[in-house]
Amino acid sequence: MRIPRLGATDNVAVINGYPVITADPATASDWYDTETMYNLYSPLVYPAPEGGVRAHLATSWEPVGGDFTRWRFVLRQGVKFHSGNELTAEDVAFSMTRFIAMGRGNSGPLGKVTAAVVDRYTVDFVLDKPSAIFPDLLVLFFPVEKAVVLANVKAGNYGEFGDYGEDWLTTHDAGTGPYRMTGHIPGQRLDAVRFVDYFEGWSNAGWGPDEVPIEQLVFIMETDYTTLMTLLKSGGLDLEINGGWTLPQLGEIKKDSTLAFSSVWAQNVTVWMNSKVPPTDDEHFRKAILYAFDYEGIVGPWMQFGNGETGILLPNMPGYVAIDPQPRKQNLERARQELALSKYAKDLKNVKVSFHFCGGLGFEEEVGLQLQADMAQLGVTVEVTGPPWPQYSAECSSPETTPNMTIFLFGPQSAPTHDYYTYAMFAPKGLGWIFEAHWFFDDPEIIRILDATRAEPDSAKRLALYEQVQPLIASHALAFYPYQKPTLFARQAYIVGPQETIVFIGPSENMHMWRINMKAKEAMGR
Amino acid sequence: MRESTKADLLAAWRQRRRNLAHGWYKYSRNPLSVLGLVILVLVLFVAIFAPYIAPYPGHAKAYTNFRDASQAPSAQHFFGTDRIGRDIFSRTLFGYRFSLMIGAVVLGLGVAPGVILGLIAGYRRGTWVEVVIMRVTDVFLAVPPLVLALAITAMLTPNLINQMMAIALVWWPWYSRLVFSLASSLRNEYFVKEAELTGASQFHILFREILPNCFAPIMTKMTLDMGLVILIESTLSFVGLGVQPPKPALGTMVAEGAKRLPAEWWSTIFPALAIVIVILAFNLIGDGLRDVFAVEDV
Amino acid sequence: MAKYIGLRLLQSVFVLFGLSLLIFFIARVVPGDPARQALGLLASQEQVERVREQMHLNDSFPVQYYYWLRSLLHGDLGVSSYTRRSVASDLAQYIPATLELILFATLISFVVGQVTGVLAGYFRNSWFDGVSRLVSYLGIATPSFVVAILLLFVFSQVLKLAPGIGRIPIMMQPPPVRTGFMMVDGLLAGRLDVTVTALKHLLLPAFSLAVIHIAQEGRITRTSIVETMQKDYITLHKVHGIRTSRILFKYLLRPSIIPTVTVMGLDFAFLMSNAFLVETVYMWPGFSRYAMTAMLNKDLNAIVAVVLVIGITFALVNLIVDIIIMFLDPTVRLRQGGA
Amino acid sequence: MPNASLLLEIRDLHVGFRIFEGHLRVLAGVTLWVAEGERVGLVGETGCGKTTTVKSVLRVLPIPPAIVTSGEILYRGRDVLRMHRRALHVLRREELTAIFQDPLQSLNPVFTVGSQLRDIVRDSMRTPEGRVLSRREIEARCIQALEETGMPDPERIMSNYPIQLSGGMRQRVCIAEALSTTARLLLADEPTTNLDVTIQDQILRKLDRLVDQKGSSVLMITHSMGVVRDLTQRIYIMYAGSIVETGPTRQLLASPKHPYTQGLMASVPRLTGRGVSEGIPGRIPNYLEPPPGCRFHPRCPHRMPECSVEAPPMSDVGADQRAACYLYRRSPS
Repeated sequence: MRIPRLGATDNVAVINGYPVITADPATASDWYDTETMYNLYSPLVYPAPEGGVRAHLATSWEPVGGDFTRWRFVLRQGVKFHSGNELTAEDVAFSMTRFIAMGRGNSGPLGKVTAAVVDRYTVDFVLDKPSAIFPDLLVLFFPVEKAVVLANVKAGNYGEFGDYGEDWLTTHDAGTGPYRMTGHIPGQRLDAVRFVDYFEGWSNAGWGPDEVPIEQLVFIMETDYTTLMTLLKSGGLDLEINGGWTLPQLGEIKKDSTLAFSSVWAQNVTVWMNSKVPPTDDEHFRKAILYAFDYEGIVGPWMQFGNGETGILLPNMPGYVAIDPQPRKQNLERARQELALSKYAKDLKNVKVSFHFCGGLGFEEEVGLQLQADMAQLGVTVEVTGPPWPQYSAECSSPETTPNMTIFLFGPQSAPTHDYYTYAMFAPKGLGWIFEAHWFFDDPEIIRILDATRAEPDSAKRLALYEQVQPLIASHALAFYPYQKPTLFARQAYIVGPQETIVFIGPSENMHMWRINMKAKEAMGR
Repeated sequence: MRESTKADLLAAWRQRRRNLAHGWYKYSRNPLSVLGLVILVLVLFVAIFAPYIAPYPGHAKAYTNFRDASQAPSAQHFFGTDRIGRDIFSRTLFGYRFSLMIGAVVLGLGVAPGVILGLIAGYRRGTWVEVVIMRVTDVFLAVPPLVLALAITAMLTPNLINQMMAIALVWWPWYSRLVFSLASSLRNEYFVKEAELTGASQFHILFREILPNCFAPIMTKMTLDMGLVILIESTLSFVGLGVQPPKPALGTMVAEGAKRLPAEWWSTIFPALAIVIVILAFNLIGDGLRDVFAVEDV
Repeated sequence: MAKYIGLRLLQSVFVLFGLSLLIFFIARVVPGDPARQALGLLASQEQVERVREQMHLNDSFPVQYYYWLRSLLHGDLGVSSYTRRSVASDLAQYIPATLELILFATLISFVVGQVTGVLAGYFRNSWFDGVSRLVSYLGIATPSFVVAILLLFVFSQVLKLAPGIGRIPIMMQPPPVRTGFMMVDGLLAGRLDVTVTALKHLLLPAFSLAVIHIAQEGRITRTSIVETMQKDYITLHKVHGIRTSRILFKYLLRPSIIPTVTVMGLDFAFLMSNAFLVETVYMWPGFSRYAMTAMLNKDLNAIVAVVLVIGITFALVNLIVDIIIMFLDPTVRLRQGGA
Repeated sequence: MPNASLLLEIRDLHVGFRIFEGHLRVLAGVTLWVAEGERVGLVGETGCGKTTTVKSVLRVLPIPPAIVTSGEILYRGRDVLRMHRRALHVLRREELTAIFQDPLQSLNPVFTVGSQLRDIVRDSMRTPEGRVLSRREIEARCIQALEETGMPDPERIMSNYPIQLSGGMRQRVCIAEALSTTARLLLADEPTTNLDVTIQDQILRKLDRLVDQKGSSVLMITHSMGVVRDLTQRIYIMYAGSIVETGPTRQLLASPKHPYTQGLMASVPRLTGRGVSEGIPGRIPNYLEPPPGCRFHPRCPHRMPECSVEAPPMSDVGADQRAACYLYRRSPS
């Protein structure tokens, strides 16, 4: 008896991701928040596949007054909110003031911004410090409808605005996105239905004859992959966008004709080497680690799923420069030479290297164990420990407390992506904390180029700067990159998409880019 | 004087030998109890001499071999290999070391104080003594072992002994509750009344009169807890507090393996079986000891 | 009896007060920066500082406790930095889900545990005793989440039945929440289909949780049954011709169940904080999972509230157990000062 | 061949216990019988196997460690030891009943006296038409049973727990339990030993009158001569696991023939104050290696060589009285 199909004929997509932390655009910060934002709201500017941004809610924008502290945005006309009212500059200005006033989520990188309405469809943003790449940062700023928010304000500590409608927005939405929220139980489930009057429309250009827009979305938040495999096989799950499958499960999905994969953006497995704590304070010692690690050994069985070589940027990103070691293979001979040059060459035996990974994450532990075994061949002992996340992330708050090596998975979640992987991770005024656990800011040339990237409005020239800075950073061996971990979206065969591959978390999960083949679903019928 | 003390000693020693023999007779009457003892000795032997018995002693230390990871049980690898390519059979043998240690430390530190406090509280039921002890028990019962372990690893160095102490700290209340309910019933028994009438000391009443009668449930709970304690290590490892890699521990191996069920069933089933064997041994011994101490009227 | 209960409730208040002090201290000592957890990965240092101020994190421990206690007295448990909602509304949503699950699990473990315990004790050293003993050791040794996963695998891949994952199927419209207990809410809303499906969805997770307790409680009952069997009054019951089933499940069980009842109470309260692994496998939006996330993400307000809830559960359960024992064992009640 | 008119007949019963030290051979060939309506006494010192005999008849011996090596226990000609469980249950419900020695242990501590009595009556009593008694009938029957034992205010007693009653009152409840249903044969294992003398006498006389009313036969086990003298027609004297002498009570007590019985009678303190009796030298034998032949021979003043060879058969010593002793070998029974 086949497993009875769950809702065989319903036009619905059940999507699994990390638990949604919050559905309020002003406080959304994590991956799944961003992914839901792109469904319920629309940003002013949309990330472009070739990097940089393109028109979306704003049709055009330019700096005013020549010193990049004032930017003018012209809005698209006739854009409807879910309530049916039209989007105006008034809403956008209110949203920016709210975004900055609440001061959480993704407002950090913007600094202090004040908004001024010029006319019904034009708004100015005044920055507290000049920034040439300000428009690129707005891919995570989502306008809300002022009237609806103010109508649902509760007591709060924002003066006359009370709680700025934060409580109401956790279970409702005031956005313009392709889907409208119908219910949200935090940490459990979020329901949404298609917004027919979405301003980009639902044209069938580029889609097959039976591929229709998905009418209903159910975002669920399950972390156990045995359960997810059961759901996937019983048809209870249509699309899984965390990509946490184990190797055998990936094999199983690959063999099953009713299931398929979509590989969209990849995550950069990064192992920082703390340049301020012995023995990794010695550049040659760090280089030795770079060459001692057995890249092929750890990636081997995963190669078929695209876990290839990676660098400071991700290979699928324009402007990617391959960095040492080339070819990406273990080179014990070169590693011994580097070790000999390092100041710890003589007493390798009592040198202690600490490698911390986040407790409970198997793939991070595997990298640690692989390094531990490789370094053991060079006579260096590596201690691998996995403290729980709060302790692990707290350790990286200062150079002294940061272990020699810490491993992280950096998905392209912040905008603009190139800036996130370079300025935010290597500039002194970058994100700090776990994003700069190498604590190396001693090369003035790197800092000069990174500052230049933030002052260069032209995206092509900016790209050239990024290409120039990557080898320079790599020369100091501040990190080694075991492999890139592509996020494989497992899906039912009748779910088709995404239409555009955009290397950034959010747009690729915008269900406006996905379609459902209802005929195929009914045919499968199980 | 010296002559008699020597004779007394000899008599006492012979008496103890006879008691021991009598105890062994009662214990060995049930073949299962003997089986339990044999298994335990085997497990101890295996744990101690693991480096010599295990086919791949190196796999318990820093070793990775992703090429032949996750292989099914075969001639080379009796229990197959885990996701990092290490031989599960060898790691299970080494894993016994840690599991037995955590069991001994937690039950050792946890049971005795709990039983004593429970006895006192039960015997003096209705007085402020009961109130104080039992309410403190309620406080410690409520603290989840995980939070305590997290806190202790922050305050003290996160080595294994501290974590085990953390678990022992939340384990004693279980026994004080159990013994409390037993003692409050037993204290109305006639042999206790008679002991009180004949002016027996508190110590005698508690430990010679009441405790032996609570012995059976305590022994049952203690041997059953052995399993729970070994497994609690897997909860700790779940959040990175258990045994630090690459050292193997049965609880962690079961937890890790469970994620790869059902395709790679061997990575969780065999360590789980290893735990079953240890628990089987402890429980059979527990049942046997209960026969020795059980009150038998012939 | 009423006086006794009143006294015990008063004592529980002190217990909870002591517990809140202890856990408040422990939660602060657990590593990690709660402000950083609340704001997410990309928050700037300056934002983190402002939130630390808002949460009084920089104040001394007694001051923090004062603020927390003051808001508690106003019925405000603070906001969870994980779900960004008031902890009170989180608890109201999650507690009934876990309660429904562990009540069901305790029921299963009571019925199955006691029946096997009595029979194993009565027919001591028979084949049944041997088999039930080995099965219970297996039950104890296998962690609940392995049992959960194996059951899931058996029902989904082997028996090809759609296993009940989650409290009700994803596509089913949940009834209006009145009590939080899905089966009860279904009845109240007059939707029998919800109640029936909810019951079906309860079976697998409840049984996975019950396995260890069936083994434990069954063994303890068996042990005390073996002891009670040797008493004269049991022989006399037999001689006077009382039916065997009545002797088994009335005259033999009641005196033997006293140690078991205590352990059963503890097991019930234990599940409140330890069902999270099974809840994860069955997508069960329960309090236990919420508690685990709070502890892992150092969600201060939630940790303290969660441990208080567990504390209340233990206090209440122990009180109920003590009352049950008083009724089970009149000698305790009569000496205690009379019902 | 089984004698049909006999109610209970124990034939050459051998019972032992396997313990650490070895094999305790307690009963070494006990033979006795009780006829319909007869009241028989079984007298012996503590530890001579009286209770083991009773428990064997009721088939409540804890096996292991006990083992019945040989012999039969015939009740109305059917061997109790080989009875099927179902038949045994019917036997206990309708025929046999018992009262044990220690009233403190004979009542279930966690149930009221009433609930225990009611269950006995409900499970083992049937109306003449074979119908189960109604609740009212059961209640009435329980109250009546308690009243028959001379219990004051039976309604209150019904709702009390055993812990709330004195030893004497508890024993009355045990008697009520034993005699509340039709009891063809009552096995009383030292029913009053744990009570003080005044209560003892009341209870025994009440027990005697009740047994008369019901016409049930009694096997009274005791170690006190006074108890058997008034209440039994025939007695067996038991020593170290075997019957040494039997006969009509008054006649045997007046002129005991077996040396052990003579010693026993001599050691009963006389009210007439003729000095304290000498008692019997030596101690009862160790069942691990019981003395061969007649187990009393080590302590017997008339010891003869053949006494230690083989156990003496029962011999007639006149007027229905028989003793197992070679002194009277001339007339084997």
